Amino acid sequence: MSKDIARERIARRIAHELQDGMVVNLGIGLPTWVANFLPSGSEVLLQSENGFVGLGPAPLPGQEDPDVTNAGGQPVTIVPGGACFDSAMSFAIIRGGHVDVTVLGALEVDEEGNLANWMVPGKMVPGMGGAMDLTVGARRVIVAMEHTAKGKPKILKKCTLPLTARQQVDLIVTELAVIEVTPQGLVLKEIAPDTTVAEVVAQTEATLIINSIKIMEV
Amino acid sequence: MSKDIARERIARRIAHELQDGMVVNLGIGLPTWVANFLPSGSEVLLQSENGFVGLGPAPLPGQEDPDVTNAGGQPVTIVPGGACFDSAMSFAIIRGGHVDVTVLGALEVDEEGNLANWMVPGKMVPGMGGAMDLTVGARRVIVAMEHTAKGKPKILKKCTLPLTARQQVDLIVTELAVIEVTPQGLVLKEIAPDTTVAEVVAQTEATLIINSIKIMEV
Amino acid sequence: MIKKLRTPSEALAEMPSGATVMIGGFLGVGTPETLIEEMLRKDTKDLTLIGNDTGFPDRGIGRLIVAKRAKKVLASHVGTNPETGRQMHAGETEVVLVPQGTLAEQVRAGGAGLGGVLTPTGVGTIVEEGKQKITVNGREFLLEVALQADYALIKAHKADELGNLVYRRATRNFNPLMAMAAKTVVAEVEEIVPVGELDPDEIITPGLFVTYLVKRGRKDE
Amino acid sequence: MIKKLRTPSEALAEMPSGATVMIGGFLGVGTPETLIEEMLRKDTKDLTLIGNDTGFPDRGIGRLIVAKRAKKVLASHVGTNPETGRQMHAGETEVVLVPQGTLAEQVRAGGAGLGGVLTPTGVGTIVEEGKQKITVNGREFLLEVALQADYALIKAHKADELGNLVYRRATRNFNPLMAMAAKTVVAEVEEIVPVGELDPDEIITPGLFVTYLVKRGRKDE
Repeated sequence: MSKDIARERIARRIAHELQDGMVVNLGIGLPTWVANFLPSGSEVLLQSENGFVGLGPAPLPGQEDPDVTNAGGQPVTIVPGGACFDSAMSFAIIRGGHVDVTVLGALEVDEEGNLANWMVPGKMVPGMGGAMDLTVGARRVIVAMEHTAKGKPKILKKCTLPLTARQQVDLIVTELAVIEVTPQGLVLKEIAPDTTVAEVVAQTEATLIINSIKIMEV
Repeated sequence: MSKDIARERIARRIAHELQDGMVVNLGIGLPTWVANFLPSGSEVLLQSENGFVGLGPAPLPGQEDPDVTNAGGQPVTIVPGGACFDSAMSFAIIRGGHVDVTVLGALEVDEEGNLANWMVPGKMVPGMGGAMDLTVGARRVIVAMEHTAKGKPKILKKCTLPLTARQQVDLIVTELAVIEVTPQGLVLKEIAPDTTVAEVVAQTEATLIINSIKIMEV
Repeated sequence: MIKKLRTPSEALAEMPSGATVMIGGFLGVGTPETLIEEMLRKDTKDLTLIGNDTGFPDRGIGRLIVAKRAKKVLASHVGTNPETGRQMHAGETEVVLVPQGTLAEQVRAGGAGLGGVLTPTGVGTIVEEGKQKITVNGREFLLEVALQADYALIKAHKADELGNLVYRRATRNFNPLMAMAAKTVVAEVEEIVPVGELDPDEIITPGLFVTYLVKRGRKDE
Repeated sequence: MIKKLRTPSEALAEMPSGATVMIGGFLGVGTPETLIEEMLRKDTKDLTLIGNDTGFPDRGIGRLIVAKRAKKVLASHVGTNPETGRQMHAGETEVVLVPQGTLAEQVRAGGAGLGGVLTPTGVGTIVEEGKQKITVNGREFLLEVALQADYALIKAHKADELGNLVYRRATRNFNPLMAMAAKTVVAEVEEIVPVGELDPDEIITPGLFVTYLVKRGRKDE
């Protein structure tokens, strides 16, 4: 499966988790794609941690406003009813539990719902930006990531990289599976139509609890 | 001396301490009078802890705006260039050292610069309102009060009432004297033209350090 | 669009006795009087009320005190309502006096997901009793913990239909802070305008904090 | 009226080497580029810079990093400026990475006279190293202490002559917070209007925080 098809599938599946009236923060990269798969007329309210709520689609070429960018620095728009604020208010919204769902990428996730996505010691240290606050503060944390990296599992028994947050992940969506984090461990809820439970288990280092399984809508 | 003349004298003297560009918070009661004695064209900026800076004079009768009141609930005005904010910002300004001078009334002040002005146990417990934050946060704390209460000294060796703040008072102005609080104790700086050093000392329980003394401008 | 407009009785229908309720305003300026009216009409009691002050006997939070609806009150000042002092001294109502700036930060912290803040205010006074003292860079601070509530009843000037709020002049005070710190937030407003009419830069309280809108002066049929 | 308008070189004339400088902006959006230009022109060095991020090599705070003016940087993100990472790994510049919401609260606390705040962010991660952990109502928080600076260089949209500021859209970010937390606050603005033209309700940063105003794009003769 091409990377783009995998990513589109993940974003499309996560869009089903978002309902009208929810306040949602989409991380940079793959999570941003989720917005493209919301039904038209959707009333999901997107929060942009650089300082506003009511994040709208990219502007038409030539209509960019340099003062209106998303947390990745790209030109965006603000929908009618949007509101701007400073960084203290932005993170009061995030940390204070006023964001219903955050969708974040990950380098590693583990059986306890631990998440690592901000540094690889000695290699890549971009900084956590808003990710630690989002993971701790949002009511529901959905990880959007490809199931493996260069063939190696990313869903582990225990994260090896420095954590972004401890025990905060609620749901993991990959191109192969939808996995829920529960106090008992990781529960495999859905698998993609073009895979098998055995393949998902093979590509996952963590133990998966398997009861009833649905086929993922892709 | 009548109460009103005493109070006018105190207010008038304190007005000399305030310079253009200073941010000043005047407490309820006597301290409020200080504004009446600022020179015309004064650029002292008055902060009102209920939520704005640029406190102006009382409106003309019939021109009251119910949304524009001071911290005592009286109708006031906002001068051009004034700005409104919430209570967190109001006290960020106060606690954060952005108020140059606060003028507060007192029940008792003592040699260490301790102040008591918010309760008399078992009798009067109105609450501290903003007084504790103002006393701790303002760069300079001026106490405006009559020298005695029913003939009993209010400037004491040690406060007997519950404190508003510890060691925060910088200057005490009464109808009889101007007294500076220093690490060495209370220094008598000025006396009123119609009193004597002996009389001030007699009406003060605290020890006064006396070097050179000026006559208070009244 | 998810409709937020309610009548006062609809907005407060589920408020139980024993609830913790934050109420905006400063000596009644910026207090949601229509919502207080509705609370008086209902038989909700044993409330814990959090507000800057207890207003006057006939205005603001004071009306709830006079009607003996509070078992506990947190406020910075109760001097303008003698009935609060009477109930406090008679042991009928528990009154906790909190420095105004501390109360503002405690409410803000509750809304912002902070556990509390360190303030120098109250050090060396009876306010420090029972509180943890923490020294930072050689200076003593009191740890004041976050406050949250079941309800925040606030007053704004204008709302749009999404609940975005703007305030006018000195009525802002505790209202935007309380809007962040409660499970159910009911905003009483003078005027409701269509979505898009408020500029994103002028909105003080984003609509995501607001559960219901009630028009000031609105009576239930 | 006390005049606040200055040229860039007048506004920063007294900034010494070794100063702690907060700079507003988010990936260069809302960063005072004219003031950064002036810092590059001066030979100020060994600075401690505090900002959300280090921008890009040719934009925002990043230009000061490339010019090696910082001995220490506090930021939430440095990924868009590879030079920051290089200096960090080479041990040339000390880089302290701070969660964005924590940094916002630390700056705000510095401005608000608080000693610090308790945040749940970073608990159980390397961010907690060396910090005090405090339990409130059974939940663990990190004590994050207040930050203050010698200078805050901020960017606003409009100012009046008293220094009252309004911001536009996503340029607000850290600017109003930093305006509270420094001894000298220099605001770079697009436009300066007469006193009274801004409505008191629309002002975000009251002029009392602002030491000097500099017109964006203004060059010294």
